[in-house]
Amino acid sequence: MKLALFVLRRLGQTLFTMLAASFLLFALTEFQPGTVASKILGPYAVETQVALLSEKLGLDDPLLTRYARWLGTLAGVIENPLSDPALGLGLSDPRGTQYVGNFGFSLMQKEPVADVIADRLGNTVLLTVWAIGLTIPLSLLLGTLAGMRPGSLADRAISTTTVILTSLPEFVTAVVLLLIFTAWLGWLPGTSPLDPGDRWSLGAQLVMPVTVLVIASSAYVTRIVRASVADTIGKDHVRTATLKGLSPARVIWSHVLRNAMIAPVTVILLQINWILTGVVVVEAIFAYPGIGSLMLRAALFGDIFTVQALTLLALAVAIVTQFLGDLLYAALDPRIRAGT
Amino acid sequence: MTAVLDIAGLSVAYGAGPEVVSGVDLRIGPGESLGLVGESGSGKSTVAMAVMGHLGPGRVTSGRILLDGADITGLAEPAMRRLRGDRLAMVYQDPIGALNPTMRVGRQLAEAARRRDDPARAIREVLTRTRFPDPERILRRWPHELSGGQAQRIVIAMALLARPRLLILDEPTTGLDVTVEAEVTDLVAEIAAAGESALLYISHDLNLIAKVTLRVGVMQEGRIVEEGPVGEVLATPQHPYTRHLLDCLPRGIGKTAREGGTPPLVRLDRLTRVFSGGLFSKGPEVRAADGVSFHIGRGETVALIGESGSGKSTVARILIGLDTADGGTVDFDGQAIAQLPAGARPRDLIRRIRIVFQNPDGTLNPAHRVGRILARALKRAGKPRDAASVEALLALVRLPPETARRRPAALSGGQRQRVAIARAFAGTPDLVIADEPTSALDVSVQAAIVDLMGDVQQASGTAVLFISHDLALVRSIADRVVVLYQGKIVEEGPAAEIFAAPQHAYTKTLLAAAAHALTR
Amino acid sequence: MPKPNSHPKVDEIDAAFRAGRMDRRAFLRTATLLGTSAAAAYAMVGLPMPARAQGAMPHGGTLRVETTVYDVSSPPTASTTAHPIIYSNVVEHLTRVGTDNVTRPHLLESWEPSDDLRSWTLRVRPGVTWHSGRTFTADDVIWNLTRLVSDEVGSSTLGLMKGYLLTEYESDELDDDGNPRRAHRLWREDAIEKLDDMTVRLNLKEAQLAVPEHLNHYPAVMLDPDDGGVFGVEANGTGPFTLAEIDPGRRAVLVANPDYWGEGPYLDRVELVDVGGNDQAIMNALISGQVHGAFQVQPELAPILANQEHLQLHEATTADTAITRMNVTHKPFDDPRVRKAFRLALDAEKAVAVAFGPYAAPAEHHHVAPIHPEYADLPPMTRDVEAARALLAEAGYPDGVDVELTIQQNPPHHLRSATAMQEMWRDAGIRAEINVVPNPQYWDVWTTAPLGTTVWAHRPLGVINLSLAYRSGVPWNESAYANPDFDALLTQAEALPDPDERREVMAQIQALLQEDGPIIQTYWRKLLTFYDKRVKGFEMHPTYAVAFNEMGLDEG
Amino acid sequence: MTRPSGAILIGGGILLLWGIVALFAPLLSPWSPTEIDFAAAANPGPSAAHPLGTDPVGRDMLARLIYGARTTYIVVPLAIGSAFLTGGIAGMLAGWYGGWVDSLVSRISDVLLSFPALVLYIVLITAFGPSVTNIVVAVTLAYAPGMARLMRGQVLSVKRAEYVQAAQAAGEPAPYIMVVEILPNVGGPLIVDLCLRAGYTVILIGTLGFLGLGLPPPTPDWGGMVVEGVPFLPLHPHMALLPAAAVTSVVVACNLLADGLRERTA
Repeated sequence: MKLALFVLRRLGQTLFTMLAASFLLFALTEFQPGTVASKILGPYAVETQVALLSEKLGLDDPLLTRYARWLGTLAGVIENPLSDPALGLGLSDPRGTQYVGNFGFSLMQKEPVADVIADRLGNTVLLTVWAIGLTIPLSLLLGTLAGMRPGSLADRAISTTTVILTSLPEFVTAVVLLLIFTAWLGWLPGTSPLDPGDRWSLGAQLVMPVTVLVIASSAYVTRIVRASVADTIGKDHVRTATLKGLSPARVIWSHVLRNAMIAPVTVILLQINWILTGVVVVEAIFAYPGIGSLMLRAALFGDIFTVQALTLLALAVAIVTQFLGDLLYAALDPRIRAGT
Repeated sequence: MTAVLDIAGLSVAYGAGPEVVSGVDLRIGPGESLGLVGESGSGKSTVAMAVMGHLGPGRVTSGRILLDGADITGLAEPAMRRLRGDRLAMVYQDPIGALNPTMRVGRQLAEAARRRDDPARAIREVLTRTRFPDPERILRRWPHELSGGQAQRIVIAMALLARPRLLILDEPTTGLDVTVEAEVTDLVAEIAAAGESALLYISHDLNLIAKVTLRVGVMQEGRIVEEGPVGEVLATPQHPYTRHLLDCLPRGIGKTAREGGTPPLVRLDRLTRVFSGGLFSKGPEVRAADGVSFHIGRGETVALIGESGSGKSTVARILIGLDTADGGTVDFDGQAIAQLPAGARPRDLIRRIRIVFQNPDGTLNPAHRVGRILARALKRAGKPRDAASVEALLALVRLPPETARRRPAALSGGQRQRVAIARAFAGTPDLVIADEPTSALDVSVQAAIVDLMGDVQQASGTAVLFISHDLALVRSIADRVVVLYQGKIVEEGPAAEIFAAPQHAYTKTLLAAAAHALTR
Repeated sequence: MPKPNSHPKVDEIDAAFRAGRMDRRAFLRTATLLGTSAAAAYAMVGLPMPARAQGAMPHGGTLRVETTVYDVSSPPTASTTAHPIIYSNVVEHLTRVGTDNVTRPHLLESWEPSDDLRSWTLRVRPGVTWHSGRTFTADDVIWNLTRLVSDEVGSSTLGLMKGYLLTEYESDELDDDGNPRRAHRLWREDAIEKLDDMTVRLNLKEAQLAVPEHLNHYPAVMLDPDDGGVFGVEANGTGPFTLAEIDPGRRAVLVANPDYWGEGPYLDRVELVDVGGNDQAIMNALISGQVHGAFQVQPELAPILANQEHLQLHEATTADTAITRMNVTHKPFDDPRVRKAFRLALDAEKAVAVAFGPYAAPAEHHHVAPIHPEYADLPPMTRDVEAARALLAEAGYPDGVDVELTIQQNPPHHLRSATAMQEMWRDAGIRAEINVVPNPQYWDVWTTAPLGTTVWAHRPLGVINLSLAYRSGVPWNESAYANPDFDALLTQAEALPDPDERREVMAQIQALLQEDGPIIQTYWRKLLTFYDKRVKGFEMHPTYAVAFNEMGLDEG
Repeated sequence: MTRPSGAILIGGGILLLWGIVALFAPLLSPWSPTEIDFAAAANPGPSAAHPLGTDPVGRDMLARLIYGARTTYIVVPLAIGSAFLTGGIAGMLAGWYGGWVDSLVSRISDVLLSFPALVLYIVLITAFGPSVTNIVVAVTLAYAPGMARLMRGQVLSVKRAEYVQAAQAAGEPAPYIMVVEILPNVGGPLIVDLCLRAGYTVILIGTLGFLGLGLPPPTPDWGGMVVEGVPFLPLHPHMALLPAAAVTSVVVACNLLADGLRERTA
């Protein structure tokens, strides 16, 4: 009963957050120059045209009315006003004009937002899988090596390297890598459009974006793992294990690692979260067709519908990773399992 | 016969610092048990860690440690590792922390039993021996599902599984409730008596050592100042420090209630406080205070006794206004204060009821100097807050005037508690609540603080509600005793009567736990 | 010398050319506009037609070209010269202006202007078929032209042809302020007239020489009326390629049409790859051979790319520029003295050096380029900080002025130019803050910002730009400049085919702009790009036009 | 007092050094940071006149690096200070009062944190233009929620401390307790967090500059300088690498300082 109540409350909070976030975004874009109509019609549209379309779309209605219309379209309660063939905009959605989850049309690409995002989401997931797949083992290994013996040579080497690497802005890492591997050595392609006709393999195109992300992520996660391992090493139960006569390897493996993983789990999940929805700079530099570069372009264009959808997507990702985090915590820490 | 443990001239230092252990000699024969007593910082735990070869950044600067005649001083780690969990085993304070929170009890025991021929059988046997009626069930438990006593028995079981030549127990009952302490101490005494392993038992509490071991060594500032059979040392202590330790043990048979009683200052009537179960906790609501009724007379000292969770702190918090009652009344000199939070109390009422908290580490704001803390208390009480007044206040609790310039971190626990007392008495209050003011202090300091409380109270005529889990401690100062158990008063009466003829079963248990010091 | 074309003005300009009053380039351009075929015009000046080595053209292969892949579902409203690279090889123009600045008929076979240049007969090229197999006719031309100048579509062609094809009237609808909305219609009903199935006549309100060039305005492509004005995958066209795939922001694919009526195509396929418009990415894609060529390359990257063995630099001297225009409805730009002060405070040569190095030439604040045939060579407008200060003081700003200069984020030379101007203005008491905005955002304020820098593409005639941008009330008049004298002079110039006469008027216009105009212009840009050396037949066009049907790829 | 660790010395030293550079910029700088040396634009490498060369438009690199420090030392403390003030106060109130105040602060934090950070910046900056104020507002909106959470957690951990209860029991007013009793004792982790976030802010301003949404030119801003220099990287590496190194050095310093302080407070 209480659990159900708890879940309901969480759902309610999430819904509230989504509504508030999308409304805030809606309101903020009010201050951007241009309107939905002027964006659809392009820069050279005549005033008459823009005024006409604004009227047809009800863009002069109060903010709340327009927000409600957007929400109604999303909820499938009303038809997407932009789908009306009478507008002569040539915008059509194969899913129909009214369905649940209708994010409308991308003003930038004149396609249903869902299609625009779906196309790029896969690419970003690919990037995430590689980056996180490499980050986790690398940072666990290095972090444990450093945290096992705080102050040792290995610790100092790893700690110094990681503090410098986490301080490198991604754009600096990316630019330096490009200078070396594309401009000087010519070993790797300079962009990663993931285009089937490209003379470079998909793998080659992934190397540099993944490397930049792995450098940024793993340096950070390594620091967290190191701190956590160093902290756990000093715990009483580890002393118990040592004084039981267990070998150091066994002590680390059975008694330190699992306990030391609890803190980094959050950080790793936040990294996933970040790579899935926020790798704007890396995607932009390498022309990687993912969510981050789409977000940047849509936000710069003022493509409010795409930005709204991406924001809600980011929120959904955050909620899913948080849920995953809760599950992982529970798996790692029996105390938490008992709590729920 | 070769001693199991033979320590000669052992000195240990950390880094370039001074020696924390200097020239310690110890000898424990097979099956013998030795108690090591001393206050915190006396070096007793360092001796234990030197034996286990686990000094961390510390090192043995001189002397040697023989185990069964073989020198194990500074033995290389792999060799040392073979000894641990085989011929050496150890039990520590804070049993919950000593167990890996993410590993089931069964696996942790299995690790300790790995050198046994039939580990499963050995575990069953040792669990029976450590008084677990249902071994199979306990194996599947996680550490957090154990009570403090269960956890400590598991740690002991783990140590016993190694069938060690020498078993070291380092303050195994510190932090446990009195009744649980008794349960663990009994078990250790039984193991000592069985004589399979030699026993080194470390404690700050002479009472406990007296219960478990036959011989005792007294440590002070890294040296053993006296050693001998427990009875002899207790009866005829040779060294002044030993005598001091013994003097500090609370004694006395309890004060007799004042004739005719005193006019009541505070009257609690069916005071009730209910905590609803949280969103997560499956448990039902907790009745922290369940119809508590008693009174405190002017200038009277009432002891409120109970274990942790018995509701005694809840009562204190309602009195001081940090919490409000759900039911019942508190009448303080004609004012109803049960539902009156501190923020809503008139300044004078606040001056009249003050509190001294339990934890010397937390009671003073670490960011402020003592002088500032006391000056603020004086100001709140409407008194002059000049340096002289602060000095007078410090003098009241026998602290030198320069203490005013110190920050709490520069003071010892006892000194901090004195400052806390000074703060409480700054405004000549009518009632001071002392919430376990000594429980985290060393024995000798405890006695001093209790004495001080008594003296200050006598001088000011203030009533004191002395909250404690330790019956022995309150004997010397309490006029009356109130025993609280699971939120209800189970016994109440003049101190002398309670100590002489406890009525309730729980009071009897408490008394029994506290009794051994007197029976020896 | 045979005179294949009988237009009397051809004789006039022929005489002018022979008397040395007109240079070859101007003659070629004007003669062809008047209907003389390019071959004949070249013959008249005694030059061989520039020929391309067709025999060597390799067949087959897939060409990959970097470009921003825009949404091009409505070519008539295309807003940049980067749009047509996607559609103009599928749906085509009636005419083509070559890299030699000579206009040739394309979907037209020929044109004939009347003597007074007010009636233009356009003959449709016979034998041109749509991909669907239908023949291309005069009806297609009329449908498209009518649409291109209509208010509902909103093509920039409207502004271009407004002066001679349209008239403005007050519609029944009211705008927000309660005033009637201004609307346009053909100046007379038969302004676009069908003579027969293969002939169209344009009847102009005013004389206009540049009609054939206007027909190559990048949005003015011929769509199939059956497609309803919408362009997309499998859209019907007359061109050498069909659009097989488009994913705006990522890529577009063109597939060869083997039945093309004209030359080629030699390539099987063209893939247009979008690398996000980031200049670095474009450079890197070229270096790693991910694309064979780029739409264009920024000047700062040229030295690096020139070091690459496999790449070839292509450049075109153009009238491509950026105009820092002052919107005269805002203070302090309502005062012509202030506007002139902004110009006087600058040294264009220094600004060019800092922003472009060798890849641009200084300009003279009047938007007419030396390569334009009607360009009048005025004495240079030199920097005079004191005069600028004095003008500001005279206009009531003795302590200088504070302004905000809005520029686009990309390409980066905008910021370099702006920085140079900002620094030079400072000396004259003009305190400018630079507001860099993302490119799409700029297009939301380009007609309203008080001070902003707008890119203007190359156009073959100076008057085209002037009439698009500074004539009172035209849609692209971003400075809100409204000067009847200017309008009159411009109309006059547009009607004068004789370069001398026209140049005289142009000298007045240019001087007027320098004195009173709403613009600051410091440079004319060279257009640069790089292509893989294996790519054959590419020429950098001053308006970025790319004819993929004339290109081949050496796979070796 | 323990001796400050190597991390604190190095981190603090670098920050102090840049601080001195920022403070005495006019004395140290050979050129004005915005003055264009039109003659040098063609040959931007290091020379006698420009020891570190010039930037792409011929402005002295050394002068811009020096004044860039000034920009950093003005914008970052402003942004972080504003975020700290907002988040700190909100977190303090949420932690102390709990109940609806806590819920309100948590909900607002959730909403703000739910935005992908860059979207928030881009929308704000495209709507209101790039300026120091707007960057400060953007950083505040992005960081205040995290700081509020941290502060709230710290307050909760200290709230039960006996000295706070003592103050409560003494009837001290809530603002007194929050400011005098709690604040000095929750500082440690907050200062560590502040250092880390100062580092992030330097990166962030750089990233915004990189995306063309940085401080309005010609303000010498290291991130913007990197962007302006990147196209020239293979030919004139100094244009991008010097400001990149400056950014990195400040971030490293912030991280080292945070590390050192964390060890001290732990």
